[in-house]
Amino acid sequence: MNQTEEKKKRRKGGRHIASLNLTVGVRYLLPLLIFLSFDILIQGHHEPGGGFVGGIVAASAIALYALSCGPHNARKLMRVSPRIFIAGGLTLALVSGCIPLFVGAPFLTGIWGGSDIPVIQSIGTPLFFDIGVYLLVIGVMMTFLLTLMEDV
Amino acid sequence: MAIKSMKPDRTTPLFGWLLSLIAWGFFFWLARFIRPVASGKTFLFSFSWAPSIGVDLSFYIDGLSLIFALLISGIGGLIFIYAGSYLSGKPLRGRFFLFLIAFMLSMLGLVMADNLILLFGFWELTSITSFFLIGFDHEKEESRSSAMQALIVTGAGGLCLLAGAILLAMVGGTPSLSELMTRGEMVRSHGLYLPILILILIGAATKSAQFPFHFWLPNAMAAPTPVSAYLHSATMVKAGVYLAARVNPILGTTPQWEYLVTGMGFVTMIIAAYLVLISSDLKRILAYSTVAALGLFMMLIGMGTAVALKAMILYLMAHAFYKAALFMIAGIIYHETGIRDAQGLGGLWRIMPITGIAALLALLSKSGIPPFVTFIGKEMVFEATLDSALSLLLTAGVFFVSVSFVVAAFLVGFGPFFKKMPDYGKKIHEVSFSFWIGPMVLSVLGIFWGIFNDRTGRWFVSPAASAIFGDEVNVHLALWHGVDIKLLLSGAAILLGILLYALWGRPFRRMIGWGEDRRWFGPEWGYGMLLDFIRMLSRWGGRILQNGLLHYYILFVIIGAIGIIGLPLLELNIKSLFLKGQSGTFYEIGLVIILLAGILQVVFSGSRIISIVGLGVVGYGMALLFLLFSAPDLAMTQFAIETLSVILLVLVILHIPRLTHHSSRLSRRVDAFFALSIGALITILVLMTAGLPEMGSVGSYFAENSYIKAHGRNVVNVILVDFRSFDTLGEITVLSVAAMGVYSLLRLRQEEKKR
Amino acid sequence: MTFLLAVATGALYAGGFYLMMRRSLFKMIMGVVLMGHAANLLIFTLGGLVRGLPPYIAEGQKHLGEHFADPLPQALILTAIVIGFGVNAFGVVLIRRVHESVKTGDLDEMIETDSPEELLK
Amino acid sequence: MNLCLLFPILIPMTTGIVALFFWNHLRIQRIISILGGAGLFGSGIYLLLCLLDGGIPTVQIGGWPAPFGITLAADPLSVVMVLLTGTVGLAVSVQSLTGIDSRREAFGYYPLLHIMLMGVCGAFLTGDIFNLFVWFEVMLFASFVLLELGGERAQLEGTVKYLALNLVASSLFLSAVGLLYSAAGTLNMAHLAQRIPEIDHQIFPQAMAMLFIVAFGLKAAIFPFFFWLPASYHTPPGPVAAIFAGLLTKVGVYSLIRVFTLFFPGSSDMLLFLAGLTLVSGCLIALVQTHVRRVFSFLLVGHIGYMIMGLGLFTPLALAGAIFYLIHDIVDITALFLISGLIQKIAGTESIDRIRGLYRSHPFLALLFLVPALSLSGIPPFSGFWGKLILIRAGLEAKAYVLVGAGLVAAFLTLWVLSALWSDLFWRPEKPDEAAKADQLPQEERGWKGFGAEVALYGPVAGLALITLLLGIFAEPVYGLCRMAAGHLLDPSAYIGAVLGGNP
Repeated sequence: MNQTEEKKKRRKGGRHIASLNLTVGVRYLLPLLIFLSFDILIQGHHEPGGGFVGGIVAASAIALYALSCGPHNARKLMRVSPRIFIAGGLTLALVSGCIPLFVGAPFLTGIWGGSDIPVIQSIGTPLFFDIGVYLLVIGVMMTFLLTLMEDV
Repeated sequence: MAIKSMKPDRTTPLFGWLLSLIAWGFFFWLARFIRPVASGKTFLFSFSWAPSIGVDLSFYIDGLSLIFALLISGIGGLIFIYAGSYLSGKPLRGRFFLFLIAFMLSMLGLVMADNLILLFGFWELTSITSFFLIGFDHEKEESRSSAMQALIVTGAGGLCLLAGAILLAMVGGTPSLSELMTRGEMVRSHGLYLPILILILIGAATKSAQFPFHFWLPNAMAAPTPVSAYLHSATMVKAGVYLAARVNPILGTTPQWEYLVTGMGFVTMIIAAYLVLISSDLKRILAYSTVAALGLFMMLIGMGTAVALKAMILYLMAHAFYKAALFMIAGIIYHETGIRDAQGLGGLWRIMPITGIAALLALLSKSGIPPFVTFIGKEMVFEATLDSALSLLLTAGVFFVSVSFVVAAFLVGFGPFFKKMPDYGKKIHEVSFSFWIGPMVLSVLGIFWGIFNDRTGRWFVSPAASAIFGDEVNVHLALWHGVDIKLLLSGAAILLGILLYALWGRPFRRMIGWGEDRRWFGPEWGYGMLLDFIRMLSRWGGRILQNGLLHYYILFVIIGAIGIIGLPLLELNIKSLFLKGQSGTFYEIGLVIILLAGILQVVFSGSRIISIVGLGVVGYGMALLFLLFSAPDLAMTQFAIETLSVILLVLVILHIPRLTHHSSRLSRRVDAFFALSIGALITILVLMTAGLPEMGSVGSYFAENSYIKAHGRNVVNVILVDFRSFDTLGEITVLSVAAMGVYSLLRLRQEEKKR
Repeated sequence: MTFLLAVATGALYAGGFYLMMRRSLFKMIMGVVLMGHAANLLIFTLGGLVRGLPPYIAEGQKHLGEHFADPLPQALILTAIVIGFGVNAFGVVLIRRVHESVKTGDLDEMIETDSPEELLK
Repeated sequence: MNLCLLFPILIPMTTGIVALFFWNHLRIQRIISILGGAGLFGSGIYLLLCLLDGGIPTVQIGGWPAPFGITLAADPLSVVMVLLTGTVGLAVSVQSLTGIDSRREAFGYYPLLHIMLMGVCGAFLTGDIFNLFVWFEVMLFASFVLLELGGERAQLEGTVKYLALNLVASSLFLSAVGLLYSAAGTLNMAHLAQRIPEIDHQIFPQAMAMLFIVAFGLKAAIFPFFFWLPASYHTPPGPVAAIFAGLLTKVGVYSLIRVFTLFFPGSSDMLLFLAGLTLVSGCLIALVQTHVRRVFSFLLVGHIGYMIMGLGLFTPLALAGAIFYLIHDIVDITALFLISGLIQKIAGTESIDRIRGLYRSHPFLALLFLVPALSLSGIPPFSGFWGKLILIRAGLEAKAYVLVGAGLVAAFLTLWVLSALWSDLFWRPEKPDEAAKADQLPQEERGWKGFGAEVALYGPVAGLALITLLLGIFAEPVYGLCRMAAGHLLDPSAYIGAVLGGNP
């Protein structure tokens, strides 16, 4: 009886390390890491990085949060299920590939508009494609980690 | 229980009559060709099907195909009527009729096909339909195994025929039989003549139950009697004879042909005639006598003289009639009494006189008594054998066969009606009209033909024999030739047959019967052994190859890969591999050594944690290599992923207990040997490739255009999201699938636990 | 250096294959991971080893200089690494699941699906 | 710009993604799945029309000229394969409605199914060797998950073996791509076809050819590499196994054909040798199996040998025969595996010892079994007859008598195996108590009842059976298409020209 209750409890909270220091640290670290991941994503076109690595960094940030505050809270933080991230990422990539079809260019052709934008320099469909990858990687990694953490 | 209810069933007999109309339709359509064909005309109907594969729906009507087609449709009509009564009340009879019609159509197609491949197609269809017909009483083990046996034997022969037919069409330059008949000389002088001959003869021999393939036919008697009467006496088993006759103008007249075909026929005939004498089951007796007759036909075709061919056709027609009639009578007897053993029957004359009359007529026909057409046939057979080179041997053989035919005829047509009546334990009636009409018509026709022998000769025998002979054959049939040696032989055979019948009984059979219960030396035993051997091979192959052990699977794959890839490498000049290339710096070499050490650690560590650490070393080592050799993006990704992988491994795997069982030392050494071999093989491949001259890679295009056309300075990233973004699209799909996989692996189990 | 890396590639393959032939599920999955590395290293080695010239177009330039590391193999490896990660993650979870369901980590005991006993009948 | 090339990839992908969004709404997922299957089938027909209309359609993805970007191209072989993928995909997605239990449906069955179809179509259409690898992986991953989905013990065990051996294949394939890129400096298959003959080395091309035999041979399940297939294909539900059996090995065969016509043209003794062994070993081992779907699995392996035989002979007739057989095999094997799923549903088991009496209790099933079984045995007028006929004739013309012998032995064993199976499953009388059990099972398992459910269960099989009959009856036009495809393969200049579009 006791055991099952404990299991239930653990299930609700999932496996996590309940340390105050860590929790506080992560709270501050999280936005920083997310920002960093964005930077890696955007800079990726010109410097090392890109959607994939960016996604991993972001996922690590959320994973740290999950580790300290529990997977349940991590899910809350993400607001939507990781599955939606995956589907959304795929959709974004697909749509960015399909946009050129409407201007008569082949699938996945890069369409660029507006140059000399600060930081990213120029904006185009490959960027959206990369953002799709970024979102998908977050979704995939979080699916791995959260299901594993919630697995009793 | 095959017969579920014996309620009177009026619909099925009527159904039989209706279906027979299909057969009659064909019969009368074909009958219109009798006169033109007799006057030497041939007809070719051709419809395009798959001309570029060399298969057309082309049908050829000459004397030979016409006589077969008439027999098939004519007897088919009677069989439908008979089957309607025979099967009334039995379950699944609708499907039976369906298969019977399919069979008849295939058989008609077979004998009329002009295209060799088409002929083969119909040949296979007759095998398949006969499978279903033999296995009609499918709830009986015997029916199922007999159906399988017939299919396996004729199927194997059919495949030989296919190869032979394709070769023949290749050698002759056309798949059309009618055209091939004019190119016989060309085929016979070709180097592939003998293989073609043997392949086609195997096909014919299996279908026509020639020795050593004869055993399936008596076993096929498990089929309902209409099937035995139709397929196994009148039509299908004659397909092999038909084929041999059909290809006679193409393949015949050579010494090989004569030896093979005559020899095969002779041996078959003798063995089957002997087996007739020692059997007592009515249907088996008839089956063996059919085999003997088939052997006789083959022998006559092999002899190939005009008189032999005439005799063959005449006898074949007569045989179709009386044998079908006798089968039907045996079926009636079995249907009414439930007994098929000749020894347990008698006294039926008084109960079923009409059937008795039909039986008597068929008996006389089979025995070769004038004025039946069989008499003329037998005379001609003797004439042919007496003319041949081996006259004494062949004549003696035919004489023996004639005797056994007489015995068989009396066993089936006389004994059950005129011997003393045993106690059947139930009331037996004369059968209905649609039951006896078939055998009666066939028996009466036997006399009819004998009397109107002139027409028979002109209309049927002459055109058919001419078609086989490949030249005009004149036929003058007559019942009376004066007293000569042929007549004496015929008479002696009949008398001896009656004498043997009188002696026939248990003691007699015991005296001569050392074959029936000692089958172990016969071909059926060989067939069983062969099948068992193949099954054993199959089991053995399964045990060796598909043994369930992943270890062996991978080992086989490695050995296969080494054998396949290594073969061309045998010619490689090993020295050419060790050339040029920059040497590594100190830390690079150190890195490779660390990498190798990591591999060794993963491979040989007994502790799982240390293995995982070793794997980490390999992974981070790879990342460092990437970093050293100008691939920071790779290094970054590898680094991130390696970290995640190690975390995953630790999280997921550590609570799997360590395995304490190990493979044997020998097995480890063997594995190590092959693993190292394939490793070496790949090293050689890499070195070989590295030594190839530069060819200019498409990579430089990306270097040129990455910034100008794709607005990115990180060329690798630009390749990923632009130049080759299609790959990336696939890659992210893979990742999402992996996520779904992990999710379902872990969650679907939880559902299971809840239940 | 090419020679050494070719040997390392061969060693990764050999180690991977050897581990996949072990009885333990755990070792098998380690073998899978090694084999993934092997193919990557092979492509990398053959892509041409260039030191210190990553394929980035410097600020102000329009294309890469004379010498540079071929970016295409790197892109291929990147794709392969990611796919390989998917393999590893799935494989690791799979063997854990197999272990739970079959109650053993011994591959030699997992012959139910094509068991010789079934064939012996 | 050719949309017709993109639809076969984008339609299943979109279907998969939309189904992913509707994860918790099974009813919607089902509708989407059917629409996606029909769409894929339609796109296959559209592609065929495109091909017949104006030569080989190509797309340079991303607008980057070949050989730098990735090119999609559809020569007749690719078109035929995509069309068949659509056919099989539609059949399987319809049968999945009742053939897959709702637990599996709830864990992403439909997205996975369509993503797998996307991978298969991608593999058939791509003109880039690394891209082919990527599509292989898409297909492979989806198949891993589909195989394990449900988490039954046998499934998991099967997945382990399937995964291990297929990853070996992937790794070798990837290595082969690396070696080729290093030697020839390009990934575009048409470009490679031009450059490989220029490689100045006496052994390299042969060694590469052998490496591809191993890598693709593992996927195609030819002789010493087929172990994963019979170890795993009998574990998942019928529709899943059917689509695996129908399509996945054929992707391996397709790739072998592609590689051996483009890169290493000419007759290959090694392929002939392996083809002979595959034919005999597969069909032979099928003989003593005691599980319906394992019988089919081994037959599937054996019959791969016919296609490899055609490829190895490398005459116009042989290649056309191989393609004809490929078409036949996809339709036929899918039908047989779907039937095995039906038998499983009806009898609650696939153990041959325990199933009996279906001839009387399920006559329609018997008919449905009969058609593909006869076709596989090579009985006219079904499609298998023609494939076998052409290949045997090609073998005889090439004087490959031993191989023809192997082909005939395989045909004979197939006939034997299937007739024995028929005799056991359909003809043996049922035992009364078991009959009662067999009658109860389906009602319990099946959620959706009534006429619609029956149509969804039997309709796809009937459709495929009809196709195998029609392929045989209309052998002439089908063979014409095969000859056209073989012509393109034997003389790939049209393909190369279309892909490279005038570029170097």
